[in-house]
Amino acid sequence: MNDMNTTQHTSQQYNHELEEARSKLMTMGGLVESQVTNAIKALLDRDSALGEKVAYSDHEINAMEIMLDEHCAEIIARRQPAASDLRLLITIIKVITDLERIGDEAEKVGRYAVEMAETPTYGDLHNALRHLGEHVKVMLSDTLDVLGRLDVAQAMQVVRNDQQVDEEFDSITRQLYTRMLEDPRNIKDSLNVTWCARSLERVGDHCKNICEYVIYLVKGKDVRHTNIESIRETLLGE
Amino acid sequence: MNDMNTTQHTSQQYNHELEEARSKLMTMGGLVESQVTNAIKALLDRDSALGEKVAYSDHEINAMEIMLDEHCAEIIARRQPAASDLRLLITIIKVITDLERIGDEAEKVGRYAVEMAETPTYGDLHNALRHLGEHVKVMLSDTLDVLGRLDVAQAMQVVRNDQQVDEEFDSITRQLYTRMLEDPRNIKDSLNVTWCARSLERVGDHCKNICEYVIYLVKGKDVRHTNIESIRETLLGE
Amino acid sequence: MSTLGILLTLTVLAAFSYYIGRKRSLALATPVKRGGNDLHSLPSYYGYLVVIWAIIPALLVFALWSSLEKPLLTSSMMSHLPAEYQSKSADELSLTTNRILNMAKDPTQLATAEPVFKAAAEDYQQMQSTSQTIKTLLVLALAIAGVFIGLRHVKPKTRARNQVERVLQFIMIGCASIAILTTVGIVFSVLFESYRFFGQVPATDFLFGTHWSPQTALRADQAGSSGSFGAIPLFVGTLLISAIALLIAVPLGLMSAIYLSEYAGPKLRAYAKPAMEILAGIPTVVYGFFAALTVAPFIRELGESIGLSVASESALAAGVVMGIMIIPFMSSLSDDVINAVPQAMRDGSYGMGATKSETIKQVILPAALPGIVGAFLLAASRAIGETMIVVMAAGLAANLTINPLEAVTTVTVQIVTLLTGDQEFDSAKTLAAFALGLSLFIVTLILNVVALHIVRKYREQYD
Amino acid sequence: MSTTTERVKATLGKRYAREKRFRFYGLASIALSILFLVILLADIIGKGYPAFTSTYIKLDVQLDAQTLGVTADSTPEQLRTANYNAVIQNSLNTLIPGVTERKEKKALKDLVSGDAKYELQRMVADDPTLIGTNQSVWVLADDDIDTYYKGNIDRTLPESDRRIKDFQLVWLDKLEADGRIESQFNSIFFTRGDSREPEEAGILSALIGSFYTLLVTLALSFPIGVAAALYLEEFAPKNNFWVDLIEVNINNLAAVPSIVFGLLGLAVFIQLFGVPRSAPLVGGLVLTLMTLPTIIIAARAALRAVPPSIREGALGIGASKTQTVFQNVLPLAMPGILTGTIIGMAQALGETAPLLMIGMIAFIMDVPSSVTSPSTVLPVQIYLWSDSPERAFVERTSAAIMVLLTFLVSMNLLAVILRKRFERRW
Amino acid sequence: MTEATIDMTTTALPKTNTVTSGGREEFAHTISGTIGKPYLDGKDAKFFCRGVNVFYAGEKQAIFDVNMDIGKNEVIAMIGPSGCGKSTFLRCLNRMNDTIPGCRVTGDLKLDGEDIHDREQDPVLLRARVGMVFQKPNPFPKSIYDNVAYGPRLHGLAANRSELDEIVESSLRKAGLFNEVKDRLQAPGTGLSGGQQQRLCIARTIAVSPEVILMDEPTSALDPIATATIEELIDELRASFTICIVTHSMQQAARISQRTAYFHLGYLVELNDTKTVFTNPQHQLTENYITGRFG
Amino acid sequence: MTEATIDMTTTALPKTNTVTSGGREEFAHTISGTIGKPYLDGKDAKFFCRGVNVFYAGEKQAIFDVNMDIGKNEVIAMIGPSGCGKSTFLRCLNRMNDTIPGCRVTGDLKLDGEDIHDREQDPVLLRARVGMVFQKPNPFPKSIYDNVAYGPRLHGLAANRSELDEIVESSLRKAGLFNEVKDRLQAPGTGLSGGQQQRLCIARTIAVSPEVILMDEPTSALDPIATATIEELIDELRASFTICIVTHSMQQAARISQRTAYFHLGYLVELNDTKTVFTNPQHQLTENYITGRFG
Repeated sequence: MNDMNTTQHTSQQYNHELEEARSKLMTMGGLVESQVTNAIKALLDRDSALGEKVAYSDHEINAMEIMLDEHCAEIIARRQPAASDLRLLITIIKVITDLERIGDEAEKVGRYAVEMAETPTYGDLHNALRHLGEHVKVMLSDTLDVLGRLDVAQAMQVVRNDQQVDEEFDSITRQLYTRMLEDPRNIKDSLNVTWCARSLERVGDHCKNICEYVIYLVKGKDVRHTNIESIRETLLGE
Repeated sequence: MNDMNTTQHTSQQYNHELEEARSKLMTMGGLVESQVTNAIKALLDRDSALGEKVAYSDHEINAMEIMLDEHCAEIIARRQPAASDLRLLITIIKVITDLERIGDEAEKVGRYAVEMAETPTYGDLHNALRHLGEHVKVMLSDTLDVLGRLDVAQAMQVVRNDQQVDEEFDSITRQLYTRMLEDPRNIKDSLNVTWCARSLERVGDHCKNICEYVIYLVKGKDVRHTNIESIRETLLGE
Repeated sequence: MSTLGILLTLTVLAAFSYYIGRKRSLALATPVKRGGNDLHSLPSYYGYLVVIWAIIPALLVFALWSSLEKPLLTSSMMSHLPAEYQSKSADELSLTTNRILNMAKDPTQLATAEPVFKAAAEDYQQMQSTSQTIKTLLVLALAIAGVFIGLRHVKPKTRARNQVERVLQFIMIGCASIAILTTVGIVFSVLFESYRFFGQVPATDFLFGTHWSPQTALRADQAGSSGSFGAIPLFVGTLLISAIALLIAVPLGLMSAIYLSEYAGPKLRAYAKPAMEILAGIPTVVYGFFAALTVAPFIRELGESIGLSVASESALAAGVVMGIMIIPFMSSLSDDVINAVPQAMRDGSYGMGATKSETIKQVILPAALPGIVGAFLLAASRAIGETMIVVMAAGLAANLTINPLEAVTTVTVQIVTLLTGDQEFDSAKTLAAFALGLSLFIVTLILNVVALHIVRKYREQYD
Repeated sequence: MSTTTERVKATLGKRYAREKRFRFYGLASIALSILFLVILLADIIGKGYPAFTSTYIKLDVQLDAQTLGVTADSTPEQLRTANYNAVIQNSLNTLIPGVTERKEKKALKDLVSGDAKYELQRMVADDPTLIGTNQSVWVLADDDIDTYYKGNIDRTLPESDRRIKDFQLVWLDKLEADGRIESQFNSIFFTRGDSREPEEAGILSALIGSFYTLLVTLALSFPIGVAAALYLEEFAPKNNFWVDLIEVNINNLAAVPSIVFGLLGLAVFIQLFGVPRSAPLVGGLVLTLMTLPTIIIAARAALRAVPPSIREGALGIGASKTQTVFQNVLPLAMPGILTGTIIGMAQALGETAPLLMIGMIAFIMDVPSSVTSPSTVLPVQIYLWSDSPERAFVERTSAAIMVLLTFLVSMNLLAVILRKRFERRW
Repeated sequence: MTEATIDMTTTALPKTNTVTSGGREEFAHTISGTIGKPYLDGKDAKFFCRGVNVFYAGEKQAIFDVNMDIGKNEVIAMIGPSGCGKSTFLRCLNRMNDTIPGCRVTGDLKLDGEDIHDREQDPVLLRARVGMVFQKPNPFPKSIYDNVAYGPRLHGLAANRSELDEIVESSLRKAGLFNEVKDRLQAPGTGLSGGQQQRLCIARTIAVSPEVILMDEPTSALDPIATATIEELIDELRASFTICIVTHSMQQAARISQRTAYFHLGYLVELNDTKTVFTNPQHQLTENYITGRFG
Repeated sequence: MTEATIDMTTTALPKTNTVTSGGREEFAHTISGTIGKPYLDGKDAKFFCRGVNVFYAGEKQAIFDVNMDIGKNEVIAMIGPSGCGKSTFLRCLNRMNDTIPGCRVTGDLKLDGEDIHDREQDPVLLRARVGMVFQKPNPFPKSIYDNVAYGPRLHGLAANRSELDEIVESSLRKAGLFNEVKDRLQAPGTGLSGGQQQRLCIARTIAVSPEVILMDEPTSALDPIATATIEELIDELRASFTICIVTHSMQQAARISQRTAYFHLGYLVELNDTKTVFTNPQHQLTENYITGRFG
């Protein structure tokens, strides 16, 4: 976290306010990460208690989102930030939306985990889900790293990873489809698993978004909705 | 659109810039609305051409998002807005993210529409889908109204409507589940329909988010993650 | 034509040349868009340009001619006098010259004059009228030629404004230089005569002698040999009177200034300030009268009533009145200086809870100190150079004393005494006045330069 | 908090006492200064106001042709030289009969001023037909009589200590009883030149002399002063040796004792250039040099008070330096310059010492006719009179001072009004 | 409050914005009492102002019925257009208005419960307790040391030289100037840069240990860098002093204050948490001023 | 550019931020040439400045090797800390530096291809083409009408009274002042409010139909409301004039200019689109200044 101390303003108060915004962001990120981890754990371990805990913890993240939003708005109103400070605040405003949505997805997964706690087995799906979950967890943790260190190279890596998550998700849906066809009794479970996978995939999407914002923050260039190659070109080919 | 002319700054240029941001926002909203409408139409009419068009038009919305983001950042950097102006800009920054995601959902629906164009019939689902689609379309159009007129009462209405959309979505999933159980051959279609319904439901969620932002803009109070009753209380019970 | 006539004609010519110069420029101009034209300068500048051509050379010649006319004509006239007159001493020669010149001016004298002088005077009259005619013709011709030359310069491309402005600037430089000329004049006149004085009386005697009695030099045929010109008593007398004056003026003036600028309400200020100004505007001769006829007798009587013997022209009387005279001077200088201290500084001090007198004593006065010192020095210079009060109220006898109740004399008194009445320009007595003038000038010069330097440095600090 | 408050409170009493004392010193200084002014003015006015009246004696004169030795047909030259003295003598003899002693006879004749015969002369010259008639004429009394009637000779003093002897007092009492003595406005004071006789002395020639002198001074010093100030303040290069020299010179000249200027005038104007002595021209030249620094300094201050933003504004529009200065700066500075000029002129009007040096100290009876005719000026006149022992001259000196002060005060008032009227705060 | 709230609701909504277009005077009638949080619970109030009116010579009223509390250890900023009376009000708080002839103050103005404008109240004592820093840095023409020592000497706050040294050093330290000037305490204070001069003036004020420091546009004569330093200093001083600052720049008010008072035509229109004033002002006049809608 | 870019990349990344903490002087060595877009294609350049150096008396150099183009109809703002040379550079553009004794300008400075500092170039003519508005409103103490008519009269721009009337009216209109003063054109210009005075000065400048208007901190003496009006006016004037403005307030630069030049210690560090300067400055020094990191 100390890595994030970029502020050398004449105004210590300003430094402090920006620092606070960033540290709150990291706290929120940590909270979101633990929610996601717990949700995945609950899902894979069929731990309905954990799932319930996840589902009931979402409000903390929501509260943090509102608080951070207000904090950023206040800084903008009081400090008239420009250049990198402004980009930082706008990025935070954007990032927290995504973090909150990741929290929402975790909550959903948590709910499904409760619902599916009774399901005896997912068969192959368990592995696939675990794989996807691991992947998403790594991605999320990388994303938080990116946020903490504002590391553009890593951010690009995360953006790239999102494609893999998408592919894994596709493969899971195909497996699920097959599974449903095999035995209609599986349909309900499979649907639930699908939703979970979908949520995890969306977590990956959000991570990608966050990394794109970080690239904007550091580079001052908006790289959203651009493919990875042109991003690299943009950043290196100047 | 003329309703939105709230700016009476000494600086005409500032007025103009804010006005431009708002009008671009409305343009983007209009674009998103037509994408959603077209996507639903393509889905219901099995119009693969239209579906494809929707899928390929998403980049316009993406481009607008980036442009608006930059525009707002520029205004903040150059004008140091405060109070309602600042809330407006932050709201726009938030809203466009949601609009863009609505666009994404429309794109997805468009893709599914192409895929499902060959499906002979959805049976009852057609109605249910149409119903959901109508509902979402109305909700979106109301949301754009809310954006245009900054009408808090209507915004609360939209927030309330989101619950209905959620319920409808639940009912559709139940129907689909039944349908899949009935005939495993329907599974693929049903899954697709599920995804579409899911997307539409998410459009509703985004609309709700947008309306919450508008309430924040007008009232200066953040009402996210609060239930509708407490919102009403907050706004009226002062 | 008389001098006045020439000047009037030139004025008329100037008006005329302005008119045609301006007109001509407009005639030559080519209009361009928006009411403008291709003239380099505004038309009036072309008018002024022609005026300059017409007037300046003519005026220069006129001035030169007029200043040289008299000496040249006189020497020419004198050279025509018979040799016997020319061989006389310089003094007598100049006397003769004056007589002849007076005759030339006054027909009644001319009628009764001796033939030799009459001839000379008539000769002079003749030459003078010829000279006048030539001068008139030359000046007018030059002026008219100037008009034509000026008109030839009227072209759209001529930088009329720049040229006119350059001429103006030269005129202004000339005017400013008069200050230097004045100083040079003072220094030269005083130095030159003093040099002659020190040729007769050694400088050391003058500067360190303690006995002053220039009257002895009046005795005929003894030019400058035996008079005593020891100026020390004068210097001491001057210092004594000045010291008394400053002792009165400085505290009163300074405190008045402080009270007026810091304490007095607008009402008191509205009355007290003009009163002070009146005190400052009263001519020194009035103070002298007051000192001689009112204060001196009063002091003497006062002294007598308490058993002191006071001279009727005591240093005290002159000093006191001079002090009164300097009060407003000191007070207005101090007032300026105190007002130059920024209000912000007062606010700062009040804002910390200082009382008014604390603010004045600890902030304003220290801040204004250099200015006040400068004011003091200027007041001293003024006291030393003051003439009329001491001429009228102080004595003539050069006593070497520092008793304020006795009569002393001052440098200025002696200058006036030596230079009024009958004078001979070569006598040591007359020249001594210039030597005294020189010392006075040097002392006041030093005081002034130092004071002005201090004041200027002080002003710069708050500008 | 409490420590500060208490410690401050502890010092307050002493501090306020000091404050009061200080304030008192200031007020006392002002009071004293003003007291001096009041005493001075009261003294002058007290001494001077009687001079505005003169004592007149009414004589019944017989303008008989025989005594006068002229007739109504005589030439003006003859009328001028007629024996008016005898007429007056006769008339006095009639009034106070029985004066035989030589000394008393002379005293009787001296009851009236020497001006009396000129009074008759003027009457007759105006109207020759008066010859042969009896006229009742108010003639000027002698200055001693005048002084007596103004109460400045104490009857109670021993006879030897006063200028009017007992027998004269008897005459005067008689004349007064006859209503033949009266105090009238002293118009002579304003219409005549200097005179050895106090009762005939006036200030007109000095006034006119002052007027010419000031005229010369103004005509020279104003344009030169303004031009010099403009150059120094607006055009002169900064940090230039010559300009600095000029500046030092001007500031120094302002403080050089005036008498030194007199020396300059004497040595340079009179001896070197041969300008006529005692003339307003040379006086004006000397005073010009004296007032120039005052005017230049005032003009520079006025110019400096015009904010630089005005110059920048004009320059920024494309006015040349000269245009800027003459069109924008000078008009704004003009009230200040005029104020300075008036004050300079007032100084010049009151200046005495340098004029003594250039011989304007002469005894001038005639009103000067031009700037080159010999003349004196008012302050010098005051100086001259103040040296005269007669009580009547003291009176007249004070009166002349009052006239001079009136002029000075009006000029200063004009300056003040000008300053107030056009004062501009930037 | 209800009235004000309604006003806010209607005008903040764009629909009714035809109303807002008329310029600021249109809202003048809506100034009835101060919106926001003008009062503290009372226990923490340093200054207690009720119904304060200020008149200048000729009965021109400059301040109308101002009510506010000023808390301990807070920075309260006063903003508003030129001539709104913010400076006049500030100068009431330590009776600097006394130095303006013809200026009259009415109403209840209390410092720690003592009436400020009471006859018994000594302005010298008051000003020792309520220090003031001015627009233009105005160090005395003395050494840096003597500048700071001026107040303590004046009020006899130091018993001996070493105590005085201590006061001077600690004041300079608090003003963040000690390190910059410690080697030249005997150099004249006027030789410092503008920003340093202003900090010297603050040090000078602190040296008397006042309870409150009033600042009248303390940075308007300084460049942005010096301004930032002073703002930073103000933030640090808040720990020990109550600070009231009048500023031209609303951004500055936003940056440094906890509460912001908006004055308009002599009225205190709104006094609220700075955050609220700048993100969500309660009165339309405040909103207009903050957002640059001046009519 | 390459070097600069590398610099930006490394310093903008927080990882390397130990480098940024040292204060601004540390970057002075990185000023080598101007970053951003100092040059226009040339066709639209009104001013063409290459290698401009300014020395004050005593060879103190105030401006070092400044290169920039100033385009037609653009508002270019110059910002930077006090003493950075921005005003000095501005005053080169119409040779107002001539009025400072000992000031010497070298390098290539062209207005429409004509050398500004050429001996042949008449500064009077130049200043008619390049008008200037100053920090303190400085209307002449004449009537409003005469203030505006001053320039046209000076340069003989009006053939007769009605033409002059027309110029005066249109200038006042352009300066947005006509409606406020049309009933009192003969009233003295000094009687207007500060903001009106400054607009009068602008009208006066416009009346000569200059091609360029230089403004030296035109609002630093005005309150926020008057400032906003002037800023609005500047924006309108852009249609007809090239405007170079020096400003103390970077926010103002941000609001009104198309391009912004950042000066530092006499160097032109960065000249870029205003948007870029304020959202994504290219040089670390600019970034530090813009974001309030002054070292």
